[in-house]
Amino acid sequence: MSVIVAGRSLGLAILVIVIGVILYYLRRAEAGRLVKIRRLPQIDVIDEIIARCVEMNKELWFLSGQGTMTYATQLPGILSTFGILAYVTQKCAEFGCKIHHPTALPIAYNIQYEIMREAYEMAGKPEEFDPLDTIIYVPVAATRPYVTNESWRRKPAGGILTGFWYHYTIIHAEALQRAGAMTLGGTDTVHNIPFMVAANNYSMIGEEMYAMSAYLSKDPALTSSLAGQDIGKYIIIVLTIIGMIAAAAGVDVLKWFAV
Amino acid sequence: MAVTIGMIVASWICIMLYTMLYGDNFVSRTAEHIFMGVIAAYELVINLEFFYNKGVARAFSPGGAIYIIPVILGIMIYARLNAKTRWLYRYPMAVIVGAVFGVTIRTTVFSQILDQIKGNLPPIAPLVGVPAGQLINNLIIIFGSLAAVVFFIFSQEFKGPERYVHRFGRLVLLCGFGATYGNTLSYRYELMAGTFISNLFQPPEILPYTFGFAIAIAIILVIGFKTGLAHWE
Amino acid sequence: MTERSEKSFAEKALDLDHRILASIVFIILSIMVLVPISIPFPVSSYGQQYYDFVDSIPPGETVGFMIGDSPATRPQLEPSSVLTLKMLWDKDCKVVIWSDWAVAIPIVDDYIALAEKKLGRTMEYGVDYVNLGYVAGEETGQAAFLKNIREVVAGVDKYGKNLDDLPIMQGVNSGSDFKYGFFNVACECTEPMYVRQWQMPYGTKLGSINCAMDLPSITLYLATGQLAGTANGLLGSAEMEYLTGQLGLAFGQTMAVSFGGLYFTILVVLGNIFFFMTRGKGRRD
Amino acid sequence: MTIPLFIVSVLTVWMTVEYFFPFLAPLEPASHTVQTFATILASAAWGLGTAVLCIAHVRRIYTQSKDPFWGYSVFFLATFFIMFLSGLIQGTQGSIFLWLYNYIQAPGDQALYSTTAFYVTTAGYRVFRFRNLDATVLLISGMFVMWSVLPLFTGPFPVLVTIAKWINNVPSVAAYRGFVMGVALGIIGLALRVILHKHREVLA
Repeated sequence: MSVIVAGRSLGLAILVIVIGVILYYLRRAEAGRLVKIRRLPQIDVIDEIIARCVEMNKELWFLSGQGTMTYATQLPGILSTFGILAYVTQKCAEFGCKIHHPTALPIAYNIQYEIMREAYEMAGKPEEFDPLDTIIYVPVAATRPYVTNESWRRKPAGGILTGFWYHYTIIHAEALQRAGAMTLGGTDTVHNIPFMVAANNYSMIGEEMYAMSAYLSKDPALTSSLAGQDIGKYIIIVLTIIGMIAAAAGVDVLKWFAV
Repeated sequence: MAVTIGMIVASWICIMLYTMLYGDNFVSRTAEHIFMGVIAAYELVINLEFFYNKGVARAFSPGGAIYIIPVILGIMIYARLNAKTRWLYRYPMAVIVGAVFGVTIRTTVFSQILDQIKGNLPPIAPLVGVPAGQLINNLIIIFGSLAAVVFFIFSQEFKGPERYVHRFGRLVLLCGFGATYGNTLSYRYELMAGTFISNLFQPPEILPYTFGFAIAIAIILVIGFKTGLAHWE
Repeated sequence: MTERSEKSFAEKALDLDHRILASIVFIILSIMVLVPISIPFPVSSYGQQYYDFVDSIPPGETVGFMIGDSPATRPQLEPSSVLTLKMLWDKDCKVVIWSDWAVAIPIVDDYIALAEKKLGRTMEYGVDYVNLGYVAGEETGQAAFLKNIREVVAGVDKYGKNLDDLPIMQGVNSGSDFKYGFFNVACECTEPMYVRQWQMPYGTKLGSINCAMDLPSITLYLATGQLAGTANGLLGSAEMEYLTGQLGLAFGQTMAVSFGGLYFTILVVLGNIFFFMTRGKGRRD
Repeated sequence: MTIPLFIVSVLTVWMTVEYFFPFLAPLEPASHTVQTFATILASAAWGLGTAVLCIAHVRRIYTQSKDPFWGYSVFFLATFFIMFLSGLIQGTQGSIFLWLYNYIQAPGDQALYSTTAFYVTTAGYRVFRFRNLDATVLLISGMFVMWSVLPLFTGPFPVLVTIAKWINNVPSVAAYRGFVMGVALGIIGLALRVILHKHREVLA
């Protein structure tokens, strides 16, 4: 009996390498040397949207999508909104821009509430946090009418849509666009990415949203896991190129995967 | 008889929901809340039935004593509704989350990483001994997928020539998402045509009721808007 | 946008009320549904591949069939699912059915009844097919189910019958006992989940019945052979109807959808023309 | 908090590792039992979201002044309890339960989701612009693929099927292959962060 099940060694190796690298970066980050994450151009977009709201003296809307936190597949998207929400709220508080966040996430509501309250405290303006308006919980059945009506009435100048999105993407993005808002949209649900790209002024595709969250929150765990995943991506690239060359030279590369 | 009434009700629910397209109004909101109430209860009942049959009933049958554990944990989930007992909710969630990540990552690394690398290699994407057209396609697949991977590398600045790889990656991704976009568009129209076929216009004997109700709703809405009892947007 | 007393034609056109646009969709689709016409069209490679896959299953095989349909997607997925069941039963294949989604449960019974109607005979429960009902828990649930069916469903089917009493379930207890499998997923994007929990560990050949919008996210699995075929939404259903010679529900819908698509194309073109006309005059921000 | 996080870590590591090492096979029945537990728990967890939703609606009715739309919550709760009680009393094969499913839930589901077709249409006129190269690539490839699945276009122009087949089988496979590999690595990273207790909000 072999030690590792046949055909599964390479997978185990990739898992071990990626996890090892993440752990290494994490240890380094905890010692104070944070991995550098590329500054995404969309960060300037967030600042631009906030500046636009301040200039026009209108609100910024933050929409965090749908989903439940009890599903693992929906977790990454929902978790990545937290870092972005914290940054956006703090910036808004600093520049004196009003932010409005109707959330449809039942379990995440408490977390998002705390994040926004803390962000206002960090900006030194806890009194501006309005527990009845800065963030409100809108039950699923009421989300669509709420967003379409209220955005038309309150005419926000900016909108940021992140998280896990279903078919509401197009309805909400269009509602904000029609209200005259400049929007940044990002999601990791594949069939709604195109609508985010087509209907919003600026967009984040899939993992860009996670990276944004990591960059903005400066969280050591998030940044080091991103860096570790990048090593995984380099492994993929190198494996593919080596495999291509070897196969062209007549080697049976499929044998490598059967170890 | 119950079936015919049902079909009429079904077409009416559709019409009430469709009024949302002509401005938000009390009719569509009522229908939406009725629908949400039914679907929430439906999913709850089905899941509770599963919980009862596979958990509770089994726990009290001979040899199933061990299933008392998920039953107790399952009830503990509802401790979250009270702030004081919220900590109890973490134990069942820990089992759910732990099991999900456990069963996911062990096979993800094969089906979503290694098998995809295999897809970039012969015999699936050969580069030697194939016609020129296929060679170009395979090269696009291989280098396109690698460029898409490069696009999602975040710990590296793209300043030099590699920024063209990055840009190419984004274009490949957008071309791929364009395919999703096109398919999703047709899917949306498919949903509508399906609704029309199965609810509004079939069978023909309900058509008078459907159109009659549509006209009635239109009149109600117009009166509502004219008298100021309701308003567009 | 600045307020102006006089607006150019393009600006006026762009301000067109959305209710008019929506009404036109409604009218076009209603007419096309009420007065269907049909045009011959080429069968796509996916439709042919799926048909060949179902056709290649040897007679008498035990096949797993996950039905996770929803009422919304039912009109497009029903024809391919029912025709697949019919093709399987034509060959005396045994079908083990379950659902991963709560809303699919009443639909499963309808599918079986429709397939029996198309077939012209009643299939025997417990011999030709079995319905194991709803399996909760998404990915964990499916992984556990495919590893040990009896433990997850408590040894009974949907109606409370003991699985060991049913001939079809003799010797069937895990994903590896199905050489061929099908899953019908209603746009929940769970195809990769079945690839990694069913195809990858047990080597089952899988056919996917999915909505059109999921096609691009599964073509890569088709390319690597992780999926053996896909019935792609309404078009897949229409192609199945065409290939099996059982024209019906799907064929009528495709033309209505076509005119919806034509209208959409015209709108996008017009919208962009007007947009660039206004932008050329520098009137928009 | 520490004990539940510890449970998560142990379960994740255990289920991952047992897949690779044959000598852990004796533990497999136990791990499968835990997975079965998780399946049963997932069905119980479904009720939590529903409970939160119902509480939110009850609260809306209770604090009428703050929300002008509280009246609709009455409809929500009324139909919720009718459906819930019919399911409890008659079972899931009961006539009232199935009637409500067939003639309220199913058409509602279909109508509600199909309204997106209208929204997409109006968005096509008002928001889908060839703003920049990115949007142009997306819209053009999208248009070709859409035409290719509609017989009205493919009947007269069979070449569309060929073009769309190329888009679906070449650039789209490349894009999704890159995307999927990245996402898979992301899941591994997320699982590791959860194992290391860096994502306490998972259990919050």
